[in-house]
Amino acid sequence: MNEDIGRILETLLYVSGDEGLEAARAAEVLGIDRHRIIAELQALASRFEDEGRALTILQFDTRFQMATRDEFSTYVERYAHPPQQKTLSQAALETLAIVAYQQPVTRTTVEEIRGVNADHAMSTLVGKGLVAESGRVKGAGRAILYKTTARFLDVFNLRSLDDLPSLEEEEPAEQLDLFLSGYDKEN
Amino acid sequence: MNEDIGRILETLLYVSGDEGLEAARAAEVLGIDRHRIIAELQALASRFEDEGRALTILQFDTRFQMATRDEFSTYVERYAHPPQQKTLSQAALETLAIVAYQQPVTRTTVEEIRGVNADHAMSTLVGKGLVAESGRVKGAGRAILYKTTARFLDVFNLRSLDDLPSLEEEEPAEQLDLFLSGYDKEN
Amino acid sequence: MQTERYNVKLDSFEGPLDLLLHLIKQAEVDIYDIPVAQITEQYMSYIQKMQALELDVASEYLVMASTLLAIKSQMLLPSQEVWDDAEDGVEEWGEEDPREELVAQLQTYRRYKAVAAELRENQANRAHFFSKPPSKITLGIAYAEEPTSLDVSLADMLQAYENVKQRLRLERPRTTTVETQKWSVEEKMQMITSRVWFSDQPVPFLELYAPGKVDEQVISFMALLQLVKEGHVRCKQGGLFADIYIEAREDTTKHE
Repeated sequence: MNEDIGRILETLLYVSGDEGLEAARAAEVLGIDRHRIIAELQALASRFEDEGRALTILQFDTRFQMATRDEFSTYVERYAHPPQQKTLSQAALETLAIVAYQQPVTRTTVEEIRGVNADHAMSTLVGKGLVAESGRVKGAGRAILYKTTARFLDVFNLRSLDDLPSLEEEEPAEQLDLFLSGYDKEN
Repeated sequence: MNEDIGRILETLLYVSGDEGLEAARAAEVLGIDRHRIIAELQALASRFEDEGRALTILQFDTRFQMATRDEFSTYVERYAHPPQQKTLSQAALETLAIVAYQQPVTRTTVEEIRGVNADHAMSTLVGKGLVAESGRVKGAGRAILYKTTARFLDVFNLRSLDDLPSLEEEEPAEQLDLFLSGYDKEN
Repeated sequence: MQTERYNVKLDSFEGPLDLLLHLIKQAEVDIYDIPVAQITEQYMSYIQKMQALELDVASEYLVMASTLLAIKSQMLLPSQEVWDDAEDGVEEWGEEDPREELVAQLQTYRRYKAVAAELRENQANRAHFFSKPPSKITLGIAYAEEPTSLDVSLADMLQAYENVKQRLRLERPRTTTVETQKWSVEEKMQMITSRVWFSDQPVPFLELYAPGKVDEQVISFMALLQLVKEGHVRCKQGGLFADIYIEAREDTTKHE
């Protein structure tokens, strides 16, 4: 049982990632007293040290966080900073196009339009300085809004956003598509 | 040194999270041959199993991903309320199965096997990033060929395409097989 | 049995092969030895029920209907009298079982259906493994260098946008009404009956065909079979490959 509490806490620490695990929250999830949870997390942290684990557990008051070790930081940085690619992936290009025409726009909107996750593509674009945060949506979620940067105009040789080619609505083509595609019964 | 490679790889696995660690990328970071990296990652994965670690390492082709274990999934769900994964329609699933085994394959072939139009099902799969175009048939029609993506392996928990359930003709026990097919996914 | 069949959701089939597999399973018969007459009858009754409920019957279902009817009629021929002269350009089928191709098709489809079920299970299992989002990494001074130049053009980006729109267009539910079929089997039956009744002589079968419209031809054929089965009309044929004529049966009342 004790063993399992440790394993469950390690699981929750991993899942919480950068945010860290609040002891009170873990106490709720496991249905165990908060003080006991803190003691178990501390025991887990020392076990990580004793066993010479690759990762470490940091404590900030009642919040615990799984983290990488200083000794490997150069590898982490090298990993996070891939050699500069001169081209953009298809995913990044699509995301960039959507941001360019719909800005300011949230990542969720981009994902809805593309139908796939845009997490990585957006951070690539931010990393390359083509897209930047431009505030937050008002209201509940306060999702981050993104817009293109000056560097974007530079890279694509545009004087301003007004220089972006206009996108015509291709209604007739759509009708033709429908006409040619036959009818499909799937949904 | 060997020990350290394992620890560095574990660190990178943690950092990459649900994006997963591509063996080629890890090879760049560590300056080690890609095949050696794959072997080391597989060794690390078995060590995780042997030591009864809280976490596990999943392999999808040449991409490796640190993940929680299914035995603790209820705790994770209680902690994080992960979004429910949308299941695929039967039409999309059947289309996907055919693409998986016959790839690269044209939409027409899929339609011949299923006996119905696969237009919508195929574009759903492309939209969800499970299937991608992979060129065109040589010759007159130049029909588009489709194949499954890396994401397909991840979503369906397959180490590689060789992990797909066998497509052999089930002899006398077929009725029963069909009936029980949900249960015997082990081999 | 009959009521049980009504309970099945009529539009829950993935296509004609799926429907056939369902009927074969329900009839508890061997897929290698399908009683074609029985299965065809049940298949037709499904199609009619779908039409009665005004569900769109996709053309694939109608094509399969005519395939089944073709196999059924081939099986009625005594196997000794198999045509082996290809004079008329008629395809030989020798000692082959006319069901062979369909059985192979059904087997293949069934295998993929079984695999699809396994994949569904895999997907459900995968949902029990969770991973955290990638860590946010603040890079040291060494990496905060000037971004290098990018080798991308405006055309690349516009093409990407086109791709997204193309995908969206394919995914968007279609609202356009597509005319699938003008006739129901019942209407065709009425039409054929009155055509036959108001004619002094037997009507050539081919006259009932609207040239070039496959759907309507299938419907006509189904309607005719139904009329024969119900005993309203009779078919006559002078010999093998001769034209088929349809005439009213005097012993029945007029069908209006």
